[in-house]
Amino acid sequence: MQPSQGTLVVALAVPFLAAAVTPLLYRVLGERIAYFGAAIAAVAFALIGTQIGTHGTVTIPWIPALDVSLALYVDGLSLLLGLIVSGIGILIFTYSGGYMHDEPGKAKFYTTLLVFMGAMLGVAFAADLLALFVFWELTSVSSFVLIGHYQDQADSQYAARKAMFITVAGGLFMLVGFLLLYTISGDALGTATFRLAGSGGMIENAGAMQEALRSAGLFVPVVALIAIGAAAKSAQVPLHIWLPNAMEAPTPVSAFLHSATMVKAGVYLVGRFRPLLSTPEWELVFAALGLLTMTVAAILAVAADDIKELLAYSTASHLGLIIAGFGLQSVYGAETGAFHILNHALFKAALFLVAGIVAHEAGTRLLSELGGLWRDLPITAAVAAIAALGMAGLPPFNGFYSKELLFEATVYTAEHAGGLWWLLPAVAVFGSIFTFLYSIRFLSLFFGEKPDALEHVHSPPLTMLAPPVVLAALAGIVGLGGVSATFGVHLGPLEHFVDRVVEAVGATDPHFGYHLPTSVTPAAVMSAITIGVGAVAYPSYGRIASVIERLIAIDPLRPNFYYDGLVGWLDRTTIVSGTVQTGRLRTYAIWLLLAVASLALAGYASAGVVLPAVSSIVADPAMVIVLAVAIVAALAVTRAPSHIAGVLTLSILGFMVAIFYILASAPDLALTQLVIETLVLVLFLLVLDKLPEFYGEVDRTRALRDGAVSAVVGVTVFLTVLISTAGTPGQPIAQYFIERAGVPADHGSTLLDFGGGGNIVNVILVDFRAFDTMGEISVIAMAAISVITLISMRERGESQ
Amino acid sequence: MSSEPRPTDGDTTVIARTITRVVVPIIMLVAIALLLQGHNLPGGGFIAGVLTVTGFALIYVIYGLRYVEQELLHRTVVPRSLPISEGAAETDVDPPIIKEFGEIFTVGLALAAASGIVAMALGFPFLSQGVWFLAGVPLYGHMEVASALAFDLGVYLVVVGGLLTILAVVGAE
Amino acid sequence: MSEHVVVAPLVVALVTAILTLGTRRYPRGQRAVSLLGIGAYAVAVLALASRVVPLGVLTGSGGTTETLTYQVSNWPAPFGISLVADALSAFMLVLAVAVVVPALVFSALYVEEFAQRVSYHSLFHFMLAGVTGAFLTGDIFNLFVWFEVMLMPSYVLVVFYGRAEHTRAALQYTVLNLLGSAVMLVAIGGIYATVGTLNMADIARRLAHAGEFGIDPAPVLGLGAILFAVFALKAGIVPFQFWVPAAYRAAPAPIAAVMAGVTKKVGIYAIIRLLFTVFGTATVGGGLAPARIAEGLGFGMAGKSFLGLFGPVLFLMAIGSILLGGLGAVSRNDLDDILAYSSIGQVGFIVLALALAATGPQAVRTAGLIAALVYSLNHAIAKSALFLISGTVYEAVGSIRFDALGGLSTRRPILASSFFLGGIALVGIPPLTGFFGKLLVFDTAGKAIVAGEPFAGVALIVALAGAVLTIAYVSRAWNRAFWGSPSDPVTRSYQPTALVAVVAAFVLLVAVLGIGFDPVYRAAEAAAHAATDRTEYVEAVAPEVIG
Amino acid sequence: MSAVTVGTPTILLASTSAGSEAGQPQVVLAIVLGLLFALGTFLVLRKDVVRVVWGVTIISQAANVYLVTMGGLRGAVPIISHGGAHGEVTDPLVQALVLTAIVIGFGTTAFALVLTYRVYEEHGTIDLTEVSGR
Repeated sequence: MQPSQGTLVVALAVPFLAAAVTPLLYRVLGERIAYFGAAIAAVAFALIGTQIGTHGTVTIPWIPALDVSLALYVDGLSLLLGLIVSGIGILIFTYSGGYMHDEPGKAKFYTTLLVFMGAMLGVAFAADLLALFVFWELTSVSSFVLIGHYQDQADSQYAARKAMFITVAGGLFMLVGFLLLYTISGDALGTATFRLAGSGGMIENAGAMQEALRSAGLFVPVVALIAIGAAAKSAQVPLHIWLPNAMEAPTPVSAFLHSATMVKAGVYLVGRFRPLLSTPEWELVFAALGLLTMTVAAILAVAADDIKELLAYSTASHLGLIIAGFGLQSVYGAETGAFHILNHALFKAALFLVAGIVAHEAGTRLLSELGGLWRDLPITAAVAAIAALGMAGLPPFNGFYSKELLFEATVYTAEHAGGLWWLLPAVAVFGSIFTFLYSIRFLSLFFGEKPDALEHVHSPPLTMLAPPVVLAALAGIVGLGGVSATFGVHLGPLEHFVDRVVEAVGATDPHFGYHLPTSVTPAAVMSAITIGVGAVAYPSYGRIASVIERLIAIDPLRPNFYYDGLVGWLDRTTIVSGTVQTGRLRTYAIWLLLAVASLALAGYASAGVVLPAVSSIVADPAMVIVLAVAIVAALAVTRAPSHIAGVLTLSILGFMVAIFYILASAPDLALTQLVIETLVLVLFLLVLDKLPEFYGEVDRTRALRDGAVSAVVGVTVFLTVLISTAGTPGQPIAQYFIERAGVPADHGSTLLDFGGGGNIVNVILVDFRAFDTMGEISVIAMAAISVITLISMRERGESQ
Repeated sequence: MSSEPRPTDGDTTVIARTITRVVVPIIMLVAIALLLQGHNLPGGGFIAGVLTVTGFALIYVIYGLRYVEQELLHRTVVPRSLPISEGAAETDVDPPIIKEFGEIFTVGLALAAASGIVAMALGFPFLSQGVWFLAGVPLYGHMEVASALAFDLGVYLVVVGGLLTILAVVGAE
Repeated sequence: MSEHVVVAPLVVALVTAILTLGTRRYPRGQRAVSLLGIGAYAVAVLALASRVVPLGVLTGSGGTTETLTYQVSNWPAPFGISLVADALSAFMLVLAVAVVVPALVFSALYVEEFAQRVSYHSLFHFMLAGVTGAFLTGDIFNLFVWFEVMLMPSYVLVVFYGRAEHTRAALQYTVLNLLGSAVMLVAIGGIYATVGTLNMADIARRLAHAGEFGIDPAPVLGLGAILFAVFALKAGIVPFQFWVPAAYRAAPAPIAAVMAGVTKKVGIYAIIRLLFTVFGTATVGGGLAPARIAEGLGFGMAGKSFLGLFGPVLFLMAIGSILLGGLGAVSRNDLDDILAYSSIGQVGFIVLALALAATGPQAVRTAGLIAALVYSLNHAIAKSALFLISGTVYEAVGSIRFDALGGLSTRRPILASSFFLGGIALVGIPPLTGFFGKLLVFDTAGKAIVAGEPFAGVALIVALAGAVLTIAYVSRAWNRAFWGSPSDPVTRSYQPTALVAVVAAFVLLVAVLGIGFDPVYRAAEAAAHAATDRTEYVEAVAPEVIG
Repeated sequence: MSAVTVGTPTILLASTSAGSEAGQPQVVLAIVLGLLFALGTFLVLRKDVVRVVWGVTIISQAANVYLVTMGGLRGAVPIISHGGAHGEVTDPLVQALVLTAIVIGFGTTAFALVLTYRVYEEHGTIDLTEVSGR
């Protein structure tokens, strides 16, 4: 069934429209704006819900010239993400109503959150690469604003900037990948298109696309570029470092953006591209990336003391699990990814909301300061138990099933590929052990002894309690579905829905089902090892954590070592202001003149200009004398012992030039030059009267260096004159002026097509090229105004 | 040094002053001749303009700026401690003489531009020029009128006004 | 012939400049004349643009672009001066309008009364006349004249507010540009001596048929390189960028906006016109040594065309500009400083697209030019808006140094949002215009890679590095100036409502033009075609032949 | 619009007439201009602002001389009597261009000088090594 264009467009537009009115609406509604947001999310959720069962593309033209449209594609994967975004959105907005009670900047907060939700829905449904990218970057920007919510805190600023830096930069790499795909699609599909999914899209022609990519040698680069984008967004090692800092955001943001939805964008992307690019290279890149992240982030989580930090690393780790799943080519891989997106969203959002409640009510987020909270927060403790055990991968909670699928998928791959691929299941188990450890550690804050420092902890308001309860209930139901399926009662709609997701990520004819293990499969054994080793190791948790802490304190291993080093250097570098922009006119002029000279010489050389043969040096003796005097004058200027002497010799040069003009048959020029030279002399004398005598004795090395620069300039000019005077262009336009300047022998009473003057130069100035003259007199007028301005504006105006 | 007599004032000799008195009118005459004949013989707005300015410059160098203003242009001299204070005169942004010069080049620019726009109004492209031959003019008999003269006059005025402004401002300091 | 619509923008700017000179004694009248003049200028430009690029072209519903010519003083080309309005000129003129109108309105509110009366308005309009003349003229000496008309006011506007560092900046700016002017004269003289004409269309034609005109085109390559250097000086491309940071910081905010937004683009325009229209198909007999070296390195395609030299040169200059601008901006502690360095880097992106265009095959050439034009448009709007915002911050707070700022986002939310929008447009966040600029530059590089140009890979890496640097300095400026606890000056700041309204409305353009990008792209496409269509250009001007 | 009729190209002059001497490279001028540019450059690189202005002045003057040279140095004064040209005149176009350039050069020189004065006022020195600084 085709999806409904109207429904989808409204679902996507509603959050943006709501965002646009939020700043105003906030003045009316005040805090209740949170429920307005929840209502908007609910509307979107309902609208998207109506599209379950549909499949296909709807297109809204946007930039026809570039063949870009806001095409929306509906399939299992986009519906899954769309429902998670809007569904969790409802809960987050509701939760925020309680959580944000005393916080500043609520109007901005809700506006941005709504924009984010709209953008995230856009990411879910976009069928066009460019449209996808638009929404993708919008989520990064809203994330920046939300992480920096407490904008006067240095930590928030640092975190926001880091997140923006990594996600936007990663996005740019991805964009390059998209563009390469676009260009290649021209070869593969006949016409270049940005269309990814749907009819006529790249996925439909995956074979041709792969072939074209390979023949252009771009297959691996494209996979790598997309991997960078996905890794940046989904906090994969080594780009995971922004996610723990992002916890500076208010907790609803952490729950919404940084666990359930935005960070899923990268994962989603991998899933979306899976049918297009899934190959052995793909498998290698993403299985390695995913498992590495899963393990490293889980280890880091064990060392965390802040509960939000623990959850952040845990999020990265679970996203790694999903990526690894999508990386593996078998159907189990697809199922792992598809199912775990859902499971993770449910339990992790719930855990974040729990963390928010704890922080809000207990006033601290440090594990070392917390414990025994179940007495004060019994419902919260129950929620935490369901969610945390799911996270740990303990049967029969929801996370268990998707982790089983991952084990199955790794074993499957290892069995088929053999060799080093056996590392996959080993690493998966190894990482999962840490997952088990930190999950239990998280849960421990509700049990055991309550520290004395902790005062009575209030129970949270209903608006804050209900959302995690709903999430935990859903997680619980998914978990129970596995139990009942063991006895043959399947959670039909869910399994069917996951089927469609699996199909969307490239598996053909899937039959998804999940249940508790009923026989000793490799996966069941791996789960048993995980839980067993975890349980044995848990008593040594403190020691393990301190070992990890010591390890990550070593600089090259420190997660932020590279980022802080690079950005710290950038923020302080004086490489440009210190070495290039020195403020010395001398340096600037040298660069300018040498660059011009080398460009000219390069031009002559590369065009193979041959120096004209000089048969004889014929020159008018008068001219030679005049020019010789001019040179002597110029030399004298450079060696002038005083300003006055210099100016006087300078005017000798000027007068020689005037005589030269006479010899060159240019009386107008000579006259002008003569008079102008006088004026310049007067002007110089007037100004020099006020200036100090300053000669600036030249030191030898500097004179030599400047002499070399001058020589280069001089030689360039010398060559330029030689070469250009040798030119003999046919039909130079000057002839026209000579012919047309005067008055023809026969003429009527008006003359328009002749200049009508004897002085050709003047006729050119006032008629043929009067336009030049118009500009020129503007310059003179402006020179006058400028001089007035220079004098009358001094000491005035802005001081910086 | 505004209203103070310039140090050079005392230094200029009687000979210099006398020569100036003789030479300057000649310069002015030559300048006007150059302007008018520029279309046919060496000359034109530029040359005439710079020559006129030179004449003024000569007087200025020999006699000082005060003389130019008071005696030649009949302007009262205000202490020219630029920048002029805002409160002094609401409408005067420039000291008096510079204002006059400013008007000269403004008029010159306007004249030049207007001559171009008139051509547009007559259906020709911007800055088109023409020549009219008039028969039966008294004394001349046959006379040619070039529209370019208006443009050239504009050029002349801009050069005179602009350069004098520069000289006056620099000299006033 | 008397298509006055071509010359109208120039005449309007000139007349307005003269009128503002004449009304200096009546400050209100002067301001009214100035504002009316800029309105008339906008109307004139739009009228011209709509003739050259009909609406149908912009909407994709058909219609063809036209190249209008105008022979000033009614002498035929190449003897009289030609004005040529093609899609490229029209694009640049509209770009100028987009910047100068808000800049002038801003000035009327921002620049102090006295300064406005002394000369500000006249200088502004003369500068605009210079810009307009440079975009329209089809004659290289006339281009020199309009360059001077544009430069003369900019010299004094840089030093408009007299302080020591401003004077220093103006001195450097002036001396470097005076050298540039002298060098430009040499280049023009040399080209005239070797080609025998000054008309650009005529030069293009004579170079294309060198034999028939008895021309040896070989020297023209070197002379053209000199001319190119002068244009690069105007555009502030490495190694001609030295004057940029100090001059932009010294100039009053609206002037910095016009200089970064418009006069820099005059340099870009002139480079495009010279290299792609005039030299586009020029070739030299014999071997172009660098072209052969480039061939060896894989720059290929251009063969013995003039672009064989300019392609690699542009490429090196682009890399230098992107890195120098980015690394320079990232550690500055003052808004204007960051924006000034940033403009070096951003122009580097434009030049990078041009470099790819110069070396690549036809498809890449068109793509590169479109990218350069779209990027220019975004840079013009975003950077100018940011300079105006910096001016507004100065007006409101009294400083633009980071150590005196902080917390503006809570105190001045609209101003802060405007900066945010402009900033992320520079970064290239969709759907703002800046995104499309980056997109098209990347796309050009991608196309070049697919076309097998090995250096395109380097171009792509440099572009990515430059983009990352942009993120670094924009986010840093935002953090330091707009987030954080309000500093004392910020707490005491006032709200210059009118200024904020102007900049907010202005900066919204980056969103409006981004969301409605289709016509922008089509306009840039038409301009790119006009830039490379030498035949159309020559035929429109139709220079006559003597003898 | 009668002037439009100029459009029909007529054979005005044999194209070779003006170029008869143009093919001869001007060695003397090349040397002189090279030296002038070199000396101007040397001055521009000094630390005394006044000398820098001198340098710029020399360079722009040299550029003007260059431009005149480009017209070829042979031929009569470009003044004609009614009825058209007689004999061979030198290239009037470059002269017109140079006239424009000279006057523009004066305006910019004047500005540069006043700017120098301003530099002195602001900094108390015209030594560029002291004026600069970041």
